[in-house]
Formats: sequence, C-alpha cells, structure tokens
Amino acid sequence: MKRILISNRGEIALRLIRAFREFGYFSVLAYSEADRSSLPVKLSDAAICIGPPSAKGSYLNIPAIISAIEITGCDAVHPGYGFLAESPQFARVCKDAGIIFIGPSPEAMEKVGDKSVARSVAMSAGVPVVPGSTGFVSKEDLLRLAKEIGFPLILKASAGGGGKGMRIVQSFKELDDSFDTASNEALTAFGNSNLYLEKYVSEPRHIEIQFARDKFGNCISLFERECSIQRKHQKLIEESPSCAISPKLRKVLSDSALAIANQVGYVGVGTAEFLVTPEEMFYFIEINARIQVEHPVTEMVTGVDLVELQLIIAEDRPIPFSQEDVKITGHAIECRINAEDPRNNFCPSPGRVDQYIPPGGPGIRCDSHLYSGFKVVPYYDSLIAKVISYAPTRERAINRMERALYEMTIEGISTTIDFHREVLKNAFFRKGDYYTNFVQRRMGIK
Amino acid sequence: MKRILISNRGEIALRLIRAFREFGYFSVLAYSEADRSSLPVKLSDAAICIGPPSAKGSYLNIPAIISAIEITGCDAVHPGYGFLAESPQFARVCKDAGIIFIGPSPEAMEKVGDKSVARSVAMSAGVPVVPGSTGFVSKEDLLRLAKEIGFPLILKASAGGGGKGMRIVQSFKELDDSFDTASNEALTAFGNSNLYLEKYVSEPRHIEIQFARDKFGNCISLFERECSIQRKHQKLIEESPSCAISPKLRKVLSDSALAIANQVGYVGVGTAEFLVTPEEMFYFIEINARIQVEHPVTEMVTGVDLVELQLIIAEDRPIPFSQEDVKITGHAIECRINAEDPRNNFCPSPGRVDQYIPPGGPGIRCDSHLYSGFKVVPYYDSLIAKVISYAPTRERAINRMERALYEMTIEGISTTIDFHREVLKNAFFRKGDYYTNFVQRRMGIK
Amino acid sequence: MINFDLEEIKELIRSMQENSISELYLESEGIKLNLKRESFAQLQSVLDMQESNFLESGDSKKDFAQQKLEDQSGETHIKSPMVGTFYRAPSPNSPSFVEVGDFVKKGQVVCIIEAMKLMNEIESEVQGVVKEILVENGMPVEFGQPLMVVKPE
Amino acid sequence: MINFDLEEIKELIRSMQENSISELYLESEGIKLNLKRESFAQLQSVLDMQESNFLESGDSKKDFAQQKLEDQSGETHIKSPMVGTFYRAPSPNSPSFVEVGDFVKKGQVVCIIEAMKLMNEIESEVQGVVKEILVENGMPVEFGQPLMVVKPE
Repeated sequence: MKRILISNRGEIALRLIRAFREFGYFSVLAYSEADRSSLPVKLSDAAICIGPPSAKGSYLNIPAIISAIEITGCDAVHPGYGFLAESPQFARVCKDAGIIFIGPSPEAMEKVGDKSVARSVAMSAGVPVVPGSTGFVSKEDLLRLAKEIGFPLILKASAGGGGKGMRIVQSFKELDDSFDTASNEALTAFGNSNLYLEKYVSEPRHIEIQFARDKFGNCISLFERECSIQRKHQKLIEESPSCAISPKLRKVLSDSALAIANQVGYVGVGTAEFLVTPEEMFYFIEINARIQVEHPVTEMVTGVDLVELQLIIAEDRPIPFSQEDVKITGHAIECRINAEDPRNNFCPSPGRVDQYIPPGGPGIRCDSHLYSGFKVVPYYDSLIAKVISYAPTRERAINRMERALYEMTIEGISTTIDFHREVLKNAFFRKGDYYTNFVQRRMGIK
Repeated sequence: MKRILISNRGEIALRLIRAFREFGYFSVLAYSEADRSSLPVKLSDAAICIGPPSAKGSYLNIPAIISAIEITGCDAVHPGYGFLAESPQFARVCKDAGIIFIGPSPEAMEKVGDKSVARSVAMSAGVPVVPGSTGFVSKEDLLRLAKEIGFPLILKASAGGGGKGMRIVQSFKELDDSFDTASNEALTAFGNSNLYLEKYVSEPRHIEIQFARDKFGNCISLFERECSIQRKHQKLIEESPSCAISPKLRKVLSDSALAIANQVGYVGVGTAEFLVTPEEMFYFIEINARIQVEHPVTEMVTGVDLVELQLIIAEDRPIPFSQEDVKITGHAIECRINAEDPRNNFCPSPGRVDQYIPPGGPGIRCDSHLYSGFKVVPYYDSLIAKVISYAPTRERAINRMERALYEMTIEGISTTIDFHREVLKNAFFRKGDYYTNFVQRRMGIK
Repeated sequence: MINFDLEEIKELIRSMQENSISELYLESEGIKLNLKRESFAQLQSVLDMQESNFLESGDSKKDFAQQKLEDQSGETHIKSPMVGTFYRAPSPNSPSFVEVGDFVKKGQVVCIIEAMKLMNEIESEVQGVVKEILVENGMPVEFGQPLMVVKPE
Repeated sequence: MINFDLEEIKELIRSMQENSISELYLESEGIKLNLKRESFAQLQSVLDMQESNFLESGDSKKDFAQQKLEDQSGETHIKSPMVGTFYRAPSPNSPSFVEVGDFVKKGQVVCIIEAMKLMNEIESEVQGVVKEILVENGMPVEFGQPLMVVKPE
C-alpha cells in the first residue's frame, strides 16, 4: 500500500492526510468542486476534482471515485466516515477492481450494516439486545409485540441512522399513527420502509466500545467512549473513560464487542454501541464499521493511533500490541463544534469565516479544516472543528476544555461553541450524572 | 493567591493565562502599548497598559508593574521568562510590598544568577564544573590561567547570557584582544564588564535538568532536555529524552541538579544546565531560575504541568508527587518558530501576518500568540510560535513534527519554519548524532 | 507615443488588480485603452486576494490537473464532465475527432473520456471553431477540467 | 509633452496605492490617462472591520480602564503618563486642581497619579479650557489613558 485515495472532505480528510504523511503514504484527495479551496486540497500530496458540490455527484459517486483511483495510480482508498464509509457496495466494487478498501470486508459490513441482522448476530454471540422484534415488524404483528414487550416502545428504521424513521411510543393509542409516520420517514430517507420495534430505555447512557480486529483473528478492545450528550440522536460531546462504567462492566462490554466482531469475521477497526442503564444493565445496539468522528478521545487516553491501526490491518499485518498493553491513562473529552445557530434551533450556518483562532496550549488537540477566510459550504454536514482536551482527571479535562472554548474564535458564522460552554458549566454534567436525554432534560432544548 | 498579574507578553503570557484560567486564578495582564491588539490582552481576565513599546518603559519598568499590581488588586505576579524573570531586585521589591513573586527568593536568585557564584556553589555541592577561573578573571591573571587550563578557552560575561560577551580563544596571541572585546560587550549588554575564563569544550551536548523544589525541601528532577540545536547560543530545537543520556547519567545529572538546588535553598521550578561530552563527562554551567521557553517538552513526556507546579510551590504547598512517580513516556520535540529570515542571516522580520494556520491534529501542541491579521512588532524577541510534537518514539515524533511544519502556514513575514524542516531532514539529526555545533557544522550556517 | 503589446497590457491588468485600480482609461496616438474592473468585485477582490494568496502559498505540488483561467475574450471551454482518461480518437489508429481549426457543432463528439473501462463520448455543448486543445491524448483529467478552447460562432 | 512607458504607468499606479490617491486624470499633447482606484475607505473598512470584529469579540470584560476615542473636534486629551490611582486634589479636603470650564496653562498641575505610594503631579501639556474630566477621583488609570478633554486655545 503506497498511494491512498481519500474519498472524503473536511476534518476527517485532514486527519487522514496527516496520518498518511506521518506514516509515509502518498495521499490523493478526491474532492468536489465546492471544496476546491479547502485545507485538505492544499495539504494532500495530490488532489483531484471528482464532481460537482452535490454529494451524489462527488463523494457518493462510486464510478467517479473508482476512476479517480485508477487515473491517479492509487492502490487503496480510505472512505473516512459518512458518505461511502459503510457502503458494502463500494467496498465490493473496490475489491473487484483490486483496490484495497480500508475498512471491513463487504460481507462483514453487510452483516453489521442492517440493524436487524446485527441484532441476530449479537444474540447468537450471547450479547444482550434490547427486547424487541426479531427482524422487522409488520403492522399485523405490531399490537401483539407491543403487548409482549410493554411500553414505552421505540420504532426504528431497519436501514436507518441519525434519528430518521424513529418514534417513541408511549401507549396503545399512539401505536398505529407512529408506525405510519416512521415507516414513511424511513422510506423517504433510506428507500426502505422496514421498521423494527424495541423496548424504549428512557434514561440510558450511550456507551460504545472501540475495538480492532486483524485478519489473524487478534481482537482487541480499546475500551469505552461515553457519548450520551446528544441532541436529536446527534452526538455532541464524547469522553473516555465514562464515569458510569466500572472496571467489571468495562470488561463485560469489551468482551461483548469482541464476541460480535469475531462472530462476523470483522477485520478492521470498529465500534460497538450499547445502551447502559443506571443499574448497569446493558443492551447492544449496533456496530459502526468505520473510523468514528469521536475516535480522538480513545487515542488520547490509550495512546493508540487508530488511523495507523487501520493502515496496519489493511496491510494484513498483525495488531502490534496485545490487550494487556492497552491502558486508559487520564481523561479526554471531545466537543464537536458545528456551524449551527443554537439560538435558532441549531439551524445550519454556512458562510465565510472571517477570523478563526483555534485553541492551543497544553493538553488541547484541535482537528479542524477551518482557516481565516474559509467559506463553510452548505452542501455537507455542519461539523467544522473537534476540540479534544486531555488531562490527568475528568475535572481538569473539563476545566481545560472550558479554557479552550473560551479562547476559540470563529467569526462570521454561528457556531455551537457557546452551547458547549453551557453544557460544561452544567452541574449534572460536571457530576457525570447524565443520560441520553441530558440536552432535553437539563438544558431544556428539544 | 487569587489574582495574578502577568508582567510579560507573547506566547508565555498566553501559556500563563491558559493555566490560570484552568486552575481558577484571575489573570491580569500588564502590557505595553505595542501589544494592545495581542491575543493575551484579549484572553486575560483583565488587562492594563503599563507603558510605551520600549521594554524599558513597560516590561522592565518595576515601578509601573508594582503600581499595576496595586491598583488591580493582585496578590501575586508571574514574570514569565526574560524581562524581569530573573531580577533579584524585582523579586525583592515584590517581597517588600507583600506581593508573591512566582519564582525563587531574591537571595537564591542572586546566588544562582551570577555565574561565577553559581560555579562556586556547584563546586561546594560536589558537582563538576568546566575547569576555569574561580570568580572573575583580571587581565593580569589571564595568561597564567590560560596556561594552567590549556586551549581552547572561552571567555564569558559574569552577568551574561544569550551569547553576549562571549569569546572562544584558540591561542595565546588572540588572548588579549578577545578579553578586551568580550569585556566591552559585557559592559554594554549587562552593565558589568567582569569576565570569567573556562576550558572550551568543543563538541559538547547542551543538556539541562528540569527540577522543582518546594519550601519543605522536597526536591524532584523532571529529567533532561536536550538543547544542543542552537545558533549563536540561541536554542532552536529541544527534545526530551536525549538520545545521548543513559539512565545512569540521567540519574547523576539529576542528583547534581538537586544538590545545587538544595545548596542554595532554591524554592520554585528551575533548570540546571550542563555540558556533556561524547564520553559522558559532564560539567555544570548555570541555573536558570525561571520557567523556560522549552518547558513543554518536559510536560509532554512527564505529564507534569510545570506552571501548575510553580503555582503550587508559590502557595507554600508541597509538591504533590514524589520522584518515583516521575517517568518519561514517549518522546517530545519542540521547534521554536521565529519571525526571522534564514536566507538573510536570520534577520528579524516583523510585520503583518496575513494568514496564520497553526498545525493541529494528533500529538501536536502549538503555543503561539499569532492570529491572521496580527502584527508582529519589532520591539521584542522574535519568537512567534512553539510547535511541540509528541509520539511514542523519537522517529515518529520527528515525522510528526515534519508533518506539522509542512501544514503550518504563516504568510506576510519571513519565518524559520523551512529552516527547521531542513534540520529535521538532516541525517545526523535523525540519528541523534549532534552537538552544540550542529547548525554550523552540519547545516553550514554561521 | 505609446506602444503596447499584449503582454504589457496583461501586466497592466495585473497591476490594476494588485493595486485595487478599478478603472483605467488611456488615449494616445493610435491607441485607446479602457480597462474597468468589475465593481461587484470591489469588496470581493480584497477578500479573495487574501484567499488566493493563501491558496497559492505553501509547498510545491498541487492540483492533479492544472486549471486554466477562463478567458476574457469571449472564448469558451469544453470541460470534462467526469474524472477519467482523455482520448482524442476512438481508437489508437483512428484519426482524432477534432483538430485545432475545425468547426464543431453542438452535440458533435469531440473526444472520449475513459472511466472505469467505459469509453464515454463527450459532446460539444457549443458551436464554433476549436482554437486550442488543452490536454494531451491519454492524459488523466479531473471533473470540470477544461479540455478545449472553442470560439463560439 | 509627456511620454510614458509601461513601467512608468505601473509606477504611477503603485504610487496611487501608496498615497491613497483615488483618481488620476491626465491630459497632455497626444495623451489622455485616467486612473481610478477603488475607494480607499472602502478597502480599509473591510480590513478594519475584520480586525475590530476580532478585537471586540470574545467574552465580556476587557481593558481595565476603558479607552475613549480621540475626538474629531480639535479637542485634545491629557493622558496619564503612568499606571496608578487618579486624584483630582492634593488631599481629600483640598479643592480640586481643576474643574470643568477652567482655563489651564501649559505646565499647570491638573491632577495627581499615585503610584507605589508616590504622589506624582501631572502637568498639562496644552493650554486651553477643560471640557470634561473623564476619570472619577480615586479610580485606577492605566498608561496612556485619557484623563481630561481640553479644548486648546
């Protein structure tokens, strides 16, 4: 593996360019017309325009990307996250064309990509899942299942993600209407109206286990990330370790993640998501078959470079350390800064960044593609910077993050910086006493 | 200690503001008119203009600083490095006015501040010093001493630093002239023409030991920094650990530093500088009674926050860990980026920074007061940014630094970024095979 | 008397841009020169200037295929609608679809872009005379890259 | 008669830029030259806007003593030459050195700045009428801070 095409943009493209440069790979960035004046275009070893601003014509355009890989002489492709990162189809086209896809095999991706299949896999690996329908649920079975599981319930799109095609149902009388709306939403969003039904856990934590598995079957947990600070199922703040996870639970969750990874023959780095109740009950939700936005918090506390690990595994080399070598030291927090206006229902706020001063100094990592004069384009997601703070303790990591966000300057567009500062000040957040409904319940934000 | 006045500017002022914010102290920045639109003014909790651009009227103006401390209600002052940081007089005025000076006592500072006194202290603590004159040398004794010690020799200003009032003497016939020039230079630079004479070590490493000592006599070494990459006695690149220091030598150097600190009753953080020969012979040179520019490399590899340690010691609290707790993990390198033109004899290059993009991503710390549109003023030193890379191994820390400097953008003024990139590429540097003459010998630069 | 060649006028234009001159009128024996920079660009130019400063800086390299700036002279470009390899002829032994000086009609095939082993015939979207062919046969092209200069008629 | 070559026109343009000349019209035997620059104020306002945006932004707080901008109206400021505490009178029970409406002479003591327990008498550097006293008795002042507005006479 020598020349790697990056079929992505923004901060993750920059993250990959940085890693490839450090580890001696040549980076080729495939970009859309809207990203021509972006930092990744400037900093990659080579860059090629693959299509118009619309993601469909560029970052989701498989023929254009494959053609770009071919004419630039790349032998591998890194899809980042989002876009084609979890497309088994793309992975298969790459495989057929003799291109190394940096991610799991199309087969493994198919197994974990469909939530109801993933659910069955988990069950056969002996990992608890949220009580609910096996496979998708028909309108006929709805009432019977609802009785069986008990309220509150949640309907979820089988092919879904990001909160689309999701409905919480509190009672029998809401059941039919919710089913119809959710299934319509699912159809519009994913081209697939199938839903499944689950017990709704009302105050869970969202905990995920970062794992890596190589082609020799070595499978290692890099422990948890706490991702319960969410708004509309979009993660806003992540940390590691979680205040809610005892060493015993950490071990159990890790073992569960590894069992599922083994079960599907997963090769690559990935994440297993769990709901964890205040009583330390836990349920597997899904596998994310990609590098995650929040991977830096794991890197900070374990010292493991996850992109390097992806490269090692993609080159069929064994993971160069063992489970005993992995320790959590200190505490890391990530704030995702979005170009959104918190005073206007988190409405996206594209535009020109007149002045950008990232936070710096000790214990601060900033992954961002911004610069003074950069124009945030309206075509893609609104993540513009990830600020990660690292310190010996959680309290100090929070103080450090507050300091970093105080000094961070982004002028010309609205951002979520001040919103994050409010979260960091919140007494429940500081105590670590929070669940996925924190933003609603403690910040009063829908 | 609640409100601390910072009598400094630039990146170190920012470093202190960051720490004070994180650890809950109120920061008041005393600044000169030339620094009105600087980041420290913006980010401190309060800021007060104390004088005109000239350092003499502002950052060296003791009455103005004391008055600023009084009218802003501060109970302590942090002098940073340079300016008044090592002025026993300033420390004494503070003490007399009931203001906590964050640094060692005036008495300790006086002892270590005069190089010839420091030398005697080291000798009485049993630490080897470079063979040379005891105390300053008169023109009469010059020839006799030169014969005794043998060539090459070096003349140094007794009150000096930074290469001023320094002359290497290779033979008897240069002796008299060199003495006159050096003594004149010393008089001009430090108001004191006294010189001392030493054996000149031609290919030494410049190694320094970071130590801290509290008022209870707890004295701890934070191990070495390798500072041999210098141009005209100005450090350019520092790293920790040093490739040249065996664990045994590390222990010996640490013990020597602590012995001297104990001998003078030093309370605070400080640095003991040594010359180390390829044969692991070592000689004590001097104590730096302040926080050093290069302190971040120690912070990265030990996890200890040195400014926090200064605050702890200044509040008469004991150092909260013991020598056994201090371990070096990984490798850190610092590049000092100056506003200088390497193609024009490192001539200072003040002016407007049209575009500034600091390096980011994993393992990179950047301490800098720059922003896009900032004007680098010509009145003070030319340090504009410190880039620190941290990685598990030296090789990876170098690769990471190369990546960081590749992406670092400073437009509108000349900088030393490209010069640093040349050093990082150099085969001798990469092997760790270098001495204080590296820049001259391996880069061909005077 | 003043005598300009094209290169010198271009230099003047650059100088206007650099110094924010919005209008230049020059009349002399046998020459009248009138240059106006778009007033819309006034604010924008300041901002873009900074930006382009930035984008041009940094290290060597860059875009896989070099972009040519749009001409002022009413000429237009046929641009590549996809990433791929540019071929001037349907096969190595065939004659080229078009040569410099040829007249092309709207919809006429002017080249082939090979992408993923598929040969895509590229049709001209304008009618006019081919003034220049910007890419060599067999070279990679990116999306939107100008392939030919056409003077519309 | 005036004769230009290209280099000279470019120099003119540069000189316009450097000296903030917005328009130049020249007519001479056989030559007419008209140059317009984008309004200097326009350019400047964009740049300043960015700069001041930045400086004003961020969180609440700021300078210990608020700076007042220099007046346009020919009035001038007596500024503090040092950091310290501002007193209008030599002692708590004495009358003030000056009041609004008073005429002050050059060299006349107008206030005291206490710094490090020392009382420093501040003399006016201008002659004129005191229009406004900007700092309250007993308040801290920083270096260069305007203390009084004086209309010179």
